[in-house]
Amino acid sequence: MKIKLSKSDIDGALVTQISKVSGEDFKQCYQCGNCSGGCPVSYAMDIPPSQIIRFLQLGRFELVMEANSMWVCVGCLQCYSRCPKGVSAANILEAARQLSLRKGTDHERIEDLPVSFLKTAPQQAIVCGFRKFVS
Amino acid sequence: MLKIPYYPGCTLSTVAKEFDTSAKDSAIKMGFEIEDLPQWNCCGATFPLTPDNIMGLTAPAKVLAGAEKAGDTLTTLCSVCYNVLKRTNRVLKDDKEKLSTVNEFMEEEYAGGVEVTHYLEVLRDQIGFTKVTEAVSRPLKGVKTAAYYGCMLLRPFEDMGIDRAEAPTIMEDLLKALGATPVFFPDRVECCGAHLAMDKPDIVSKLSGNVIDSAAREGAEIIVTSCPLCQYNLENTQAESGSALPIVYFTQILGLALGQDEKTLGFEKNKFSPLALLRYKELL
Amino acid sequence: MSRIGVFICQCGTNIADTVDTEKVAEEMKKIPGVVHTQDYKFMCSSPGQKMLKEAVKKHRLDGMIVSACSPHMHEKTFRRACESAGINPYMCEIANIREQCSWVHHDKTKETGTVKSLDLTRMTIERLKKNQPLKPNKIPVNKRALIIGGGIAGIQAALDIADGGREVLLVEKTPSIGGNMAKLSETFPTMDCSQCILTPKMVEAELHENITLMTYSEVEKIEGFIGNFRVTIRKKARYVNEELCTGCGDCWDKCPFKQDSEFEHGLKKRKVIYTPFPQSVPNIPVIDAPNCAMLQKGKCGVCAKVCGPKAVDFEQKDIVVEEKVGAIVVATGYDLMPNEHFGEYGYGRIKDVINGLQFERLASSSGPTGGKILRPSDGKEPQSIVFIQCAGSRDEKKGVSYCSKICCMYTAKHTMLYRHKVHDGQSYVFYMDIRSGGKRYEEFVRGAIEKDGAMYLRGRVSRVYEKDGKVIVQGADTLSDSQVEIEADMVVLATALVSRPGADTLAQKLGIGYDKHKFYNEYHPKLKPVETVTAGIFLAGTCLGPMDVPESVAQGSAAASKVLVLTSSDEMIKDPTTAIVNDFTCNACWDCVVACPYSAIEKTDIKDREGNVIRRLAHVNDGVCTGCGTCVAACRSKAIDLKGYTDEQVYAAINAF
Amino acid sequence: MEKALREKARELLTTGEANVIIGYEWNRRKTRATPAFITKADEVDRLIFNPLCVNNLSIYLTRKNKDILRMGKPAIVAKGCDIKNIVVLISEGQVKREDVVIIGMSCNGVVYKQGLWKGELRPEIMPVKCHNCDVRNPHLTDFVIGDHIDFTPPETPRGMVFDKIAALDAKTPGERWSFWLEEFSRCIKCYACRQACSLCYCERCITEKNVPQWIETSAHQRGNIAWNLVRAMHLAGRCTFCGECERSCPANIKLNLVNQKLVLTVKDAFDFKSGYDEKIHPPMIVFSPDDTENFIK
Amino acid sequence: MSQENTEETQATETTETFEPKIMAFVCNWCTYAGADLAGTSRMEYRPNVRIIKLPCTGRIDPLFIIKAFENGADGVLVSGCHPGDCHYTAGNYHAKRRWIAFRSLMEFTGIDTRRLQFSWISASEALKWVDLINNVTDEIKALGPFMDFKNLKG
Repeated sequence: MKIKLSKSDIDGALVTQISKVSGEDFKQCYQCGNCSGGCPVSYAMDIPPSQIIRFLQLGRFELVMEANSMWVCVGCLQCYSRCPKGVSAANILEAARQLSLRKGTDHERIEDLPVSFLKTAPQQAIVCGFRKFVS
Repeated sequence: MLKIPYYPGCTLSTVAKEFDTSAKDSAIKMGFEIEDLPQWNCCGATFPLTPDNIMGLTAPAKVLAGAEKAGDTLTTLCSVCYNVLKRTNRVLKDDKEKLSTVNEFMEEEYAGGVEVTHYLEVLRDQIGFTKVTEAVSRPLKGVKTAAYYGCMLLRPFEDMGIDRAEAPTIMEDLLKALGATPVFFPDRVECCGAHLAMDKPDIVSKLSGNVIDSAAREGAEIIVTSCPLCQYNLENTQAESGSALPIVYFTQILGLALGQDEKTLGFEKNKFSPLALLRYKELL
Repeated sequence: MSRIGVFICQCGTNIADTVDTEKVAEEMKKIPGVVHTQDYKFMCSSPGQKMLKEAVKKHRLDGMIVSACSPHMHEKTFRRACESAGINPYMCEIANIREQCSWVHHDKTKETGTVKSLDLTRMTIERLKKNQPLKPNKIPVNKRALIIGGGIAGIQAALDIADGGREVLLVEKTPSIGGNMAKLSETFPTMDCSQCILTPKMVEAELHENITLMTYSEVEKIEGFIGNFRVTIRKKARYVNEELCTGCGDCWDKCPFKQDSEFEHGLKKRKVIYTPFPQSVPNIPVIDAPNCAMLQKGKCGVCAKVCGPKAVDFEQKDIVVEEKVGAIVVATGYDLMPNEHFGEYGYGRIKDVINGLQFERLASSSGPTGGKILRPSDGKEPQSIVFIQCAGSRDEKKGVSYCSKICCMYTAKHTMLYRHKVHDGQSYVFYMDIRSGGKRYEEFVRGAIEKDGAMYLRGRVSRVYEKDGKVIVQGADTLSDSQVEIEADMVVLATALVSRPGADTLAQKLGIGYDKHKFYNEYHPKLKPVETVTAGIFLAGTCLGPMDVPESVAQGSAAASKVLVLTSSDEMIKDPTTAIVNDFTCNACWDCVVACPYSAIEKTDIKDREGNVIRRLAHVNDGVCTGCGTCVAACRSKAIDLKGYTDEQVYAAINAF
Repeated sequence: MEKALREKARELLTTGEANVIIGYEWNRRKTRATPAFITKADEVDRLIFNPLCVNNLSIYLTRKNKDILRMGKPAIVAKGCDIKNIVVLISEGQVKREDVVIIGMSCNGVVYKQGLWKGELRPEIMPVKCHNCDVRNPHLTDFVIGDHIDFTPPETPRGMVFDKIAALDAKTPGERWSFWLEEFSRCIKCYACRQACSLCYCERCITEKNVPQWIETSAHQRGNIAWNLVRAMHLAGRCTFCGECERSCPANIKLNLVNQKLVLTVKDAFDFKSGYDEKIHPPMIVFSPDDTENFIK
Repeated sequence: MSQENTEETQATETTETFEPKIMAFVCNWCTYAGADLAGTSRMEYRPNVRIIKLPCTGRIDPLFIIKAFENGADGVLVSGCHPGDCHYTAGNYHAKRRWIAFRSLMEFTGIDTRRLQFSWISASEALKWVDLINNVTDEIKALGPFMDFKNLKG
């Protein structure tokens, strides 16, 4: 992959927006990779958490939005809990999710879910899932 | 008798009713009472991680406003409710601007006067584990019990503050108080997969599988938890993998140790009941 | 009436561009008391200074103003010129019309700059009219030096000062000098054996005729000031008579009780009567009193029975001595961050997770395993070791924000030592950045990777846990964007270097500053790296912050040279800017005594001939006073004033405004 | 009470524990209490104590009254409020505790002005300090004369001075300035405030220092403002709010307001109340790194 | 004409051309050096301030400030090392206490506290110094001459 860098990318409006929504300052991250190392689901992500932040540092908003990472993140906060700089990758992925959902496109549809799940799962799973996946 | 306002939450009123009843009954045995808020709503089941999402705070704020009428503390059992309520409370207390915005969305006003605690904290800090031990009539001697904390009870540490994020002991201390043998296992603070059960069951199987393996490897005979979703995920994963560790709420075995009739503890709802094990150990 | 000369510097065009210096000169001539004014291109040049001196003679000046650059630049220059022209240097004042005028007001019409220069110069002239000639204070200097801390920095400082012909008192808290360096196996980048290079220095310090060693001793109190410190030292009871003991070792051979060895960081036991390590200096044991059966319960006493020279003395008590010294070098060193900071790394819970100094002991031929790398849990040789750098360092959330500086290098060294001792072992290093600035340091790290096969992984470790007798390390390699899991036999944490516990209390006793990490503050980070704000107290080594052995040695020598400069003459010249009490109006309310940050003001009694106290007064000790003036503002009756910044001078300046 | 006082005085003089009793006696017309200095045991019956005993006698312990100091070791009749000043004097090294005998008087309050006395102590004629007094049972004494008094002062001090301070605080700076300008313009530089204050004990007052002359001595507005501001500043953290300065001011300048304002400031900022503990340094010559303010940029 | 009126007319008359006189009492080690740095860095700021250098903020007596106002200062600035940075270890802490009391007194007396400003400026904070001088000058310029003191009869 080749990235052409320019100031307009680094300070791009979309990157600024995701920083604002998440409340996280990407510059804080020094890319130690602790979040990716400890993330229980990073193996299933297209882009692991630390690299998500790296791409945002580089202004590559679109790469972040295309990746499945935000839908895989389970919000367990292990990344934030162990981050030596106090950056929360979970917040950033939540922000990405929000930006995607606020466009009005849902990630899940209730009719696609197995009935057995809806019948037996604790309500909190369903409520939580829908808040994460549906606009 | 000491009465503590209590927020059950949706799941504990339905799917995880046994968590609720066993806790209430145990409380009475230990000399206090947890009392349902007269009116409550769902907490939202997830704390909004993005600070600009104020709407996500209104549901828990409404709960807190209701709780403020009942007293200055509110206790919960479900880890998720605890996490959502405690973090929301912290945000509203620290950020007066947000508080007034949220108040504008609600009929009632929340002034920021409630302390959110977990039932475990009530036992440790208000009742005291020595008192709990005194109330035990059926010590769970020799039962190797693994406490699975999961995520929401502990993280983020600076907001939750219930125990050390990486090396908690509150549940193990309770287990010791009940006479059981606590089993420390490496994955006790790792994630079970949570709501991914909805659309990515393979991830949940893997994560929950890791947790169960890790506990089994250290010799656990029972796993206790304080989260209905953890319980659900672990139990389902077990059913798939064919192992058979009972996965129960900590209040269920608390009730057992306090001498409650095992029939009232809701073990019949568990896919893998601990009763056989306990009978085998001649504790029942 | 004063005869003042006013000299306005053009500073090339630096001032003249925006200030009409000629006009300033002209206007100033109108002020009463000013007898001569002149502007010139470069007042600080030799012709400029020559001009000053000639003007002094020609116009019989008794004071001078130089309107030029900041007094921080050339006040000394001009005052010296004044002195050589025969007037008191303190009758020279600088009006700052460059840094605070011409350089900050870029008005090319020169109006702004000229108006301001006129004001500044006038204010300074009026101030000067109230100046008094001042004489520098002379303070006697005691030529002995005290060194606190017997690590490599302290030893180096002691040897250099002693070689310079001054007496040195070296106080060390533990039973032996040597410090942390004595624990190291080899040193980077040359791989010489640490003890081989340190032990001779320790012995030299012990034998040097100018050095008095006080081990197992602590500084309790420091009074006095530069050149004249009084230090109270507690010499803790060793329970062994240092004169009689021959260091034969019979006592510790026979002592039946064991404790974890501090020197070996818990990897080995020591006896209750012990020397910290075999090469201890002095080679005299101490009894660990809280754990001694004889001292606690009166039962045992084996050591005393077997001691040939009868040196064991259970009756020994702490001795408190007062020593007089002229200079102090603080070299108290560092500690490693305690293990409770590392919950996710299992440090303190998992036996095979150790810190860097513990690894040094394992690798040391005099260590608990005789130099074999064996893991603490079962004594097996680890086939794989994971080294985790930045454990606690650069972690502002749970650890410390700074870089501990030496870990990159010693970890590379560890991987080499490991490969040299376990030939088919594999080492892994988790790092964030490799910081190998220094002579031959980068080549050294490359050697660890290229020759000795250390696998370097760029990323932090998220957690460490035990599984089936292995230590599982779960981290990331950000270069390949992968999660990494390693089943290791042992984990070594390069834990952060932190200040000594109690570093702050000692700093308060000494009156020196420290940062939020409790590392001591140098006077100036660039230009006065081993001095402190308290004159006569110097710093060396890791009490300032993390540094490696060569730096500590260099600082020890630097501090020593400062001490030698200070003690090179019998008297020290001190700035006369000190407070002075008016005996007639002093109320003896002692507000100044309380307010003084330096305890420079004493209560004195005025007695009549019979010795009855007729009055009490505050009195300023010129040797201690630094001239901050806090006392002056605190004095309600204005009975105390600050020479060089008197009320009259300030008043005159305000009035000229 | 007076009887007990006279007995104690007699005892002190006879045993030689004190050489002079500093107390109160009637004036000739028996309308006012004035300071009395009794050196002979047979004169102790002159001593009185009643609500007219307003004067803060601690002033006679200072260097300002050298003739009194020469009389020998004093025993001073002191109300709780007077003792506060003695406490400050001790903490500032002006008096040694062992050099003075303190006869503490239980006190139910005094009159604000002696002229108001009609033979009965009513709340209306008492000064604000008495209504808020927490030392009716004197705190630093050798002997206490009088019965224990049960009185709890209001939790937050109340009274005209406090109301007036609050009212001034609520005004604009311009209004406050006009107010003070009016007040201080009346000052005639008689220095009665300074003379009445036992904490104004300087060997040479700042206003008498003329090299340099920081404070203009003429009684014009500029000199008056400087004098009154500086005096207030010199009392910051020391003033015990005894009220003697205002009481003695012939121009009726509201000195209590400005002094009490600083008492409140010091209480808020440094949590210090002066006059209670002679072992603690006054707050303006010490500091805490945690001192907080909101105006330093 | 009442006093307020005089003040108003004078203020409006002179705002256009009015250049306030500002006196700054600063410590030698931090703020003075910070002001020097502003010069070395060739920054530009309003020319209205006149500095009086003292060794330490601990030396600064409220008398100085009163005297400065008496001498026609329209504003007074007091500045020194940040807490913890004092060259004399604690002078600035003493100063801070003094200022807390003195400022309260000045405020109570009705002196516009915008005319008496306190700040911590280190030797490296040239920019802060520049901003401070500019802001204070502009603020005082807008306030007009300090007639409270200038009108005092004396």
